[in-house]
Amino acid sequence: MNLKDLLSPFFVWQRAFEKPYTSMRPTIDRPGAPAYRGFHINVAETCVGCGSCHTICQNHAIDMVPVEQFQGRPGDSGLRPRFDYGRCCWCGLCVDICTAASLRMSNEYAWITEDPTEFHFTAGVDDKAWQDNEHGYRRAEGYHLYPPKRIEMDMLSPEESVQSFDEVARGYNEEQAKKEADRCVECGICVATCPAHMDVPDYIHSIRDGDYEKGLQLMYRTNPFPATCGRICTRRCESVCPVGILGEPVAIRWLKRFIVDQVDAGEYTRILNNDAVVESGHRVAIIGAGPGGLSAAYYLRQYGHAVSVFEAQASAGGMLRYGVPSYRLPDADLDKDIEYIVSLGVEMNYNTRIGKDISFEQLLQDYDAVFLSTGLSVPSSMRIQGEDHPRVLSGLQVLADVANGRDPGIGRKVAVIGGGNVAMDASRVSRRLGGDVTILYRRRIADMPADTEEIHESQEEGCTIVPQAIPVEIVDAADSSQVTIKWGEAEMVQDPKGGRPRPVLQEDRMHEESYDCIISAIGQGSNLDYLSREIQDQLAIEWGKFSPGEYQHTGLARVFVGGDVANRTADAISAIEDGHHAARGINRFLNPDAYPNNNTSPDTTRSEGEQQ
Amino acid sequence: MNTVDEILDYAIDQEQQAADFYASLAKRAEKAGMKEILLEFAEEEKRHKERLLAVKSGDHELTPEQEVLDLKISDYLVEVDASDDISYQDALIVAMKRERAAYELYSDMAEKVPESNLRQVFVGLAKEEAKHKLFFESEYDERVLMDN
Amino acid sequence: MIKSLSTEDTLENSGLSAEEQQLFCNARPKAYEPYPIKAVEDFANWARANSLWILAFGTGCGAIELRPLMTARFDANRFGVAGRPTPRQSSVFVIGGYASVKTLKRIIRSYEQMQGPKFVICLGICPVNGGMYFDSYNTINQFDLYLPVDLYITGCMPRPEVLVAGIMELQKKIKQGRCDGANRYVENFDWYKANQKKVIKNWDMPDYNW
Amino acid sequence: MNELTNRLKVDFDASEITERKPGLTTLKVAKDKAETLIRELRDREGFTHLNFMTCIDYIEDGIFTLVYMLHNYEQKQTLGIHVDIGRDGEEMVSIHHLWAQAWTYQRELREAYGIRFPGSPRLDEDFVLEGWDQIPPMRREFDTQKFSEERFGHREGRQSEVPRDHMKVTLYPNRGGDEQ
Amino acid sequence: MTQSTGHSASLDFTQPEPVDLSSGKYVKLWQGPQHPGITGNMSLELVLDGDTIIECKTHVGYLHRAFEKLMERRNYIQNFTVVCRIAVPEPTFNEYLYSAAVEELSGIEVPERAIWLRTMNLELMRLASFLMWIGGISGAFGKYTVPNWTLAYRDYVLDLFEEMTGARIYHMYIVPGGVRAGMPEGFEERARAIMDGADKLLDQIERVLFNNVVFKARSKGLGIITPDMVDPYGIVGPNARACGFARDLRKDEPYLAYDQLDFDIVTGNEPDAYGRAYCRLLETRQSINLIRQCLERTPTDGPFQADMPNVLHWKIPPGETYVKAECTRGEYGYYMVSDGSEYVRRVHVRGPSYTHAIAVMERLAVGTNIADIAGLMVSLHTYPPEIER
Repeated sequence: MNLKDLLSPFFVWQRAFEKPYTSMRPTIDRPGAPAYRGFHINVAETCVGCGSCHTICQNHAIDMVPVEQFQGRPGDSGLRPRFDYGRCCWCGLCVDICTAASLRMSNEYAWITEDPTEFHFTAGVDDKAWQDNEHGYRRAEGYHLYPPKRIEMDMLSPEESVQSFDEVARGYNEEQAKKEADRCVECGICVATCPAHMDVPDYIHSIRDGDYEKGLQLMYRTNPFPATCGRICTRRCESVCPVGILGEPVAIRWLKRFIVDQVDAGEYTRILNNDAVVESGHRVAIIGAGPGGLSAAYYLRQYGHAVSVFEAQASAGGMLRYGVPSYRLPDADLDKDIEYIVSLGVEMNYNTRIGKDISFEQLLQDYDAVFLSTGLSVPSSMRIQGEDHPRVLSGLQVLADVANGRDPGIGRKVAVIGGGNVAMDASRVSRRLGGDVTILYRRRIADMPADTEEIHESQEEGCTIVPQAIPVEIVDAADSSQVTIKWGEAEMVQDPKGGRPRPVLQEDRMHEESYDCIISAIGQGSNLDYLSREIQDQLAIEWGKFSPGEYQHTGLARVFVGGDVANRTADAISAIEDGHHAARGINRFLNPDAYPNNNTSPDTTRSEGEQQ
Repeated sequence: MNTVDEILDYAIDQEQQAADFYASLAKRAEKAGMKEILLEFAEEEKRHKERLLAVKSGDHELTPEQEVLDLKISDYLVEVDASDDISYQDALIVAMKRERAAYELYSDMAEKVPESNLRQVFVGLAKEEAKHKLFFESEYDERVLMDN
Repeated sequence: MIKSLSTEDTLENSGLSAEEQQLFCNARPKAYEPYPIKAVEDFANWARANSLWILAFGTGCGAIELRPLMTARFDANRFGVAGRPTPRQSSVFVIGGYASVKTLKRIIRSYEQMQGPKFVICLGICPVNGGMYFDSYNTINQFDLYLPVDLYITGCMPRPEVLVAGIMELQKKIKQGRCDGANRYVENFDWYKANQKKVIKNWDMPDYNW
Repeated sequence: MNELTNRLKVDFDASEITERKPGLTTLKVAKDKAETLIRELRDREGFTHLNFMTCIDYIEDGIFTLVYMLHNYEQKQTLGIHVDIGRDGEEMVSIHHLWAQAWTYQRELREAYGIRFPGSPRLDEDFVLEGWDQIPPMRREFDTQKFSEERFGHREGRQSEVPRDHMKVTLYPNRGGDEQ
Repeated sequence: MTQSTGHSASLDFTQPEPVDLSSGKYVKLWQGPQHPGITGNMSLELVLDGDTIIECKTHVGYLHRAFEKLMERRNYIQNFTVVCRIAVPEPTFNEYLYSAAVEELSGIEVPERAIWLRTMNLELMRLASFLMWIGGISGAFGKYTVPNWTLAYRDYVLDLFEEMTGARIYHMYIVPGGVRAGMPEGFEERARAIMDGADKLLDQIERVLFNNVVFKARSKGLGIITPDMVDPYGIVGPNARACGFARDLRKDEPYLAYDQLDFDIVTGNEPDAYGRAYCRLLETRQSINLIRQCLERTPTDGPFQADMPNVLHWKIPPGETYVKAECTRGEYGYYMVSDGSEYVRRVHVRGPSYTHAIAVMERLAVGTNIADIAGLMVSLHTYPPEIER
């Protein structure tokens, strides 16, 4: 012991002259740090209720509860997270996973109460003092708990692709598919949005498990055209995929295709095991062998009803075969779907036109129920001067010619009018036939109803898109093998009543150009001439389309309708769902005992509201 | 037509004629669903008539100064016949063309009459017809040119 | 659900040997009777509120924020808060988050040894609804089933600042004469005991400790 | 390290020798050779540090894999020794005489898995649990959540919906793949 | 100076025969869990002869939350929030080791910036923990001034954590794949200022506490760990370094960025409570120095997270690994076995207190005066939750 040691405690006094540590008003002076993980804030408007926060919460602190004002919004489950502050540990994983970036945290941290049942609140819905707090934790830039970018699909280069009708998208390999499947957060919002309500998260899950047979089974529950839809579906599912809010949506379509590509057609019978069907003895006629008709045929066979399909063309597939070019949907893949459906014992009557080869009344007499899905087969007319010029072709005709192996005779310099998928298809087909393609579209490129991918790919393949070009007149060209189109530039004008801006022709900016041919692809209409006037009246037709009841039934008992001719969306997946749902309706109608609350009778037409 | 009332009576009569035209067309319509649509057009014309009647009785005023959007869709479409198997597209074209003709008529009249009061009435009526034209053109733009 | 106090006056202290039974008070707990004159009771409450002595028993991770609370930066002493090593001198029991079954047994004994009026503050989420350990086989999920609670402070962990706020809240509550946790324990004694014995399987201690 | 593992392969029938990463190797030996092997590693090979001792429950194979993690400070090598024993009441040779903390581990394993180590001191004393009346909790067949719910309960007022099911019920009750 | 003693065969670990209490000569005393002289929530069962301890048994389990069981029920990302609760004073080590184990098993490469941020976090954590410990040892020997300083100062370090990670205690910052955010703006200056203050504080503490005659008198010669005990008892960290073993995982098997940092292993030659305390004081200074180096060298841009799979259904290939790091108490390790599923098969958390608080404590306590038991316990720097988990 020395003197220093004895004195050392007295150095404590030094501290008396230092700045004190003590915080004078701790509750007021010390807010949480700017990035503090305090109480939760949810921007309920932005939130889509995907429930990823609920899934990731290891404390089961988050409930998903229905909130009135968010019910039925597209791409929104109508649920919002409700927090239990008797569970939450403020880890912020919910914020990190939030697909819509609607969830974050404030830097508030004080909540004191006597009642332990108080600690629940629905963030962003219940009024909480911290809802507008600007500080607090939010996910840092560049920090992700799932890959935001999708796995690139191998594509033929544009230079290669225009050389042939080979399929452009080459499909995922196993590793790519598993990686892409991994991005799914399994919220199931896509299931509600898909017209056919396919079990998307489940079959994506089966890819992760490598169990493609199960994936196929899952897909056939709601869609007997997986190979087709895996290629050309309009994939509304992807447009609502929450992963796509901040990144790119999961490539649901390519994953569907991947599953089908893994399974050999010869295995279908074993995997899908449809042998166990018990024949019901009922007979159903289906008019039109497109996706709607064949989908109905598939599910009617599942119920055990005998099915006869009547098709005017020489083979099945409808618009899928004659309207979709083979570089998007190779015939072999379409046949894979169709042949399996037909193999279930569906009687196919090709080259049979109703009203000509057999009358509709005859069908009604011979069968217990009839399903109509005759699609939209008549090209719309532009109704401009000179439209009947011989060098003006319809897009549908060009596509059908190519599908049938005929030369549509388009020449070299081609103008395509329209901005839908048919226009894109016609343009890209023309490119493959050696044409030099200009697409004239009356609105902006962003307004084009065609798939953005289609637009992009057609541009890549060398098609020139001239937007805001309104065709005004078609006249003879100087060269008799050509045709001249007069078109004018359009200004987009906001309609005071709202809606999308409308193009207005600018007469002072007119153009004139000659082409070898003009392909008009501005839409299609239905042809219902095979139905007599009386029957048409009973079927309730509006705007050239049917408006069926809840179970696709019409005002005429035993007649069900579906497909493009009966819905607004006019795409394959809607037609497939129409067929599936009509099959349900027909089954209910044919088995009234099993469904006491039957609502497939004509009385209930439209009473349940139009289908979405 | 020298007084406002006379002009209005003429216009009202025109609207009634249009309504009758669609109603008779509806009777003959063959295509599925067209009957309802044409009756709907007739109703629309009746609404136009009601409006003009309201103007005449002073419950409503014409708005000659109002700017009405001209989509110019009907300008370049071919004339179609109001045949029995008229399609929806053609029915709209017929309607647009009729409204266009009426618009042009009133506009011409407005230029010809010297009296500014009457001129204002004609301009107001022309604007009214322009609105009707816009209604059908919007409908055409929306439904027929949906994919375009 | 809550059974009223049974009429029996004494406890059996079942499970203890006769020899050990003699070591413990066998009487049931008594409820606190406020002073008949309101002004006196108010004065007493004022005094109680300003000398909250916390039992030094870090039952869980919440203890980590109690230390900063007691030391220079947050200096709880100025609010009349002090830490005491023994339950006999303490009036506030701070439950620091989760309570394992083994600790719960000690918490109950410590609580019963505390002299009234006594108050319980639960820190964090775990005593409310299990918190992080809602599925653990060794931690209880709702503390108020076993002992009466006067105040809950949520957070994981609650910061010292909010502990200060909690103590102020408790003071307010005491001054209003609303802190009746200890009396609730007495009134529903059998219910609490039944709950305690449901989870504490080796009940080798007296039913009531003081 | 290769030299050593090769020797262990010959002398102790060590199998499944795997280099998990540089400096960490695991191997498996039979139960009756484990104690000798560990003692030899400690006394002759410089593996003087017992990092820990634990158990993995392979309920599907009906075995417990005991893991002894030994460390050699000189060579900076860690050796994990796996020993498989049956799940049902099988005993294991105690190593409490080799390291002072080994009996604590064995006491823990007895309590958490029900493995007995004859001769290990204070083996049957409670370690972390008290008054435990269920099967040893770390065994995989013990469902801790179910137990917690039954014994401790949860506060009421919680109810959650699954987005997908909620949307089906509210938006398309008669459609989708369920009705077949 | 790596000094391997080999294993002394002469050391006897057999448990002593229980003392016969019925003689009336001895008294049994329970210390804890409700006792101010106990670190954390644990208890000692002491048998006393007068005021000398002749038998000591450690009882743990008061904080048992069954982490290893719970982790088998949660997926890989969910576990990351759970692990930090295993050790309240040093949650970051759990976060780091858990993440490192997951990354090793799944083959994820952590970006450079995240490595530096992690290193800095671990050192800040060591600093905070040491500050609290110094307060603890001072309090255990009856000197209550120093805890007031160190705990308040530790709070400044916690402020740094709060700013950087968003939380004071459970940071949940080091996540499998990287870290959750970069350094906030102006963090470096604030951190440097706090480091400078800490240096000054440590000088004062050294003068006031380590020169203090009472502290010296009570801690010197208390709880001597002889070198031949080190390996048989599994003693690690400052407890081993205080008796001359130059073992430090940061140097011996460098992880993160430690191989790029400039520091020397602290060793002492007084294997008693005082020596251990002094060793830790030096290590606190070392941590401050390392934090300064980290502040200088941590990249300010670039990614701080590796490319991650979707964590909601993250499967990790089968395998096992053992990762360890040097926490304030020594070797802290995570042993992880995955079986290819979304859930971990087994995690074993190895905390240094496992042996320090039980085997070592029970041996060192014998013969110690009851008044020094708190000091002895703190000097071993035991922390119960990492024993029972």
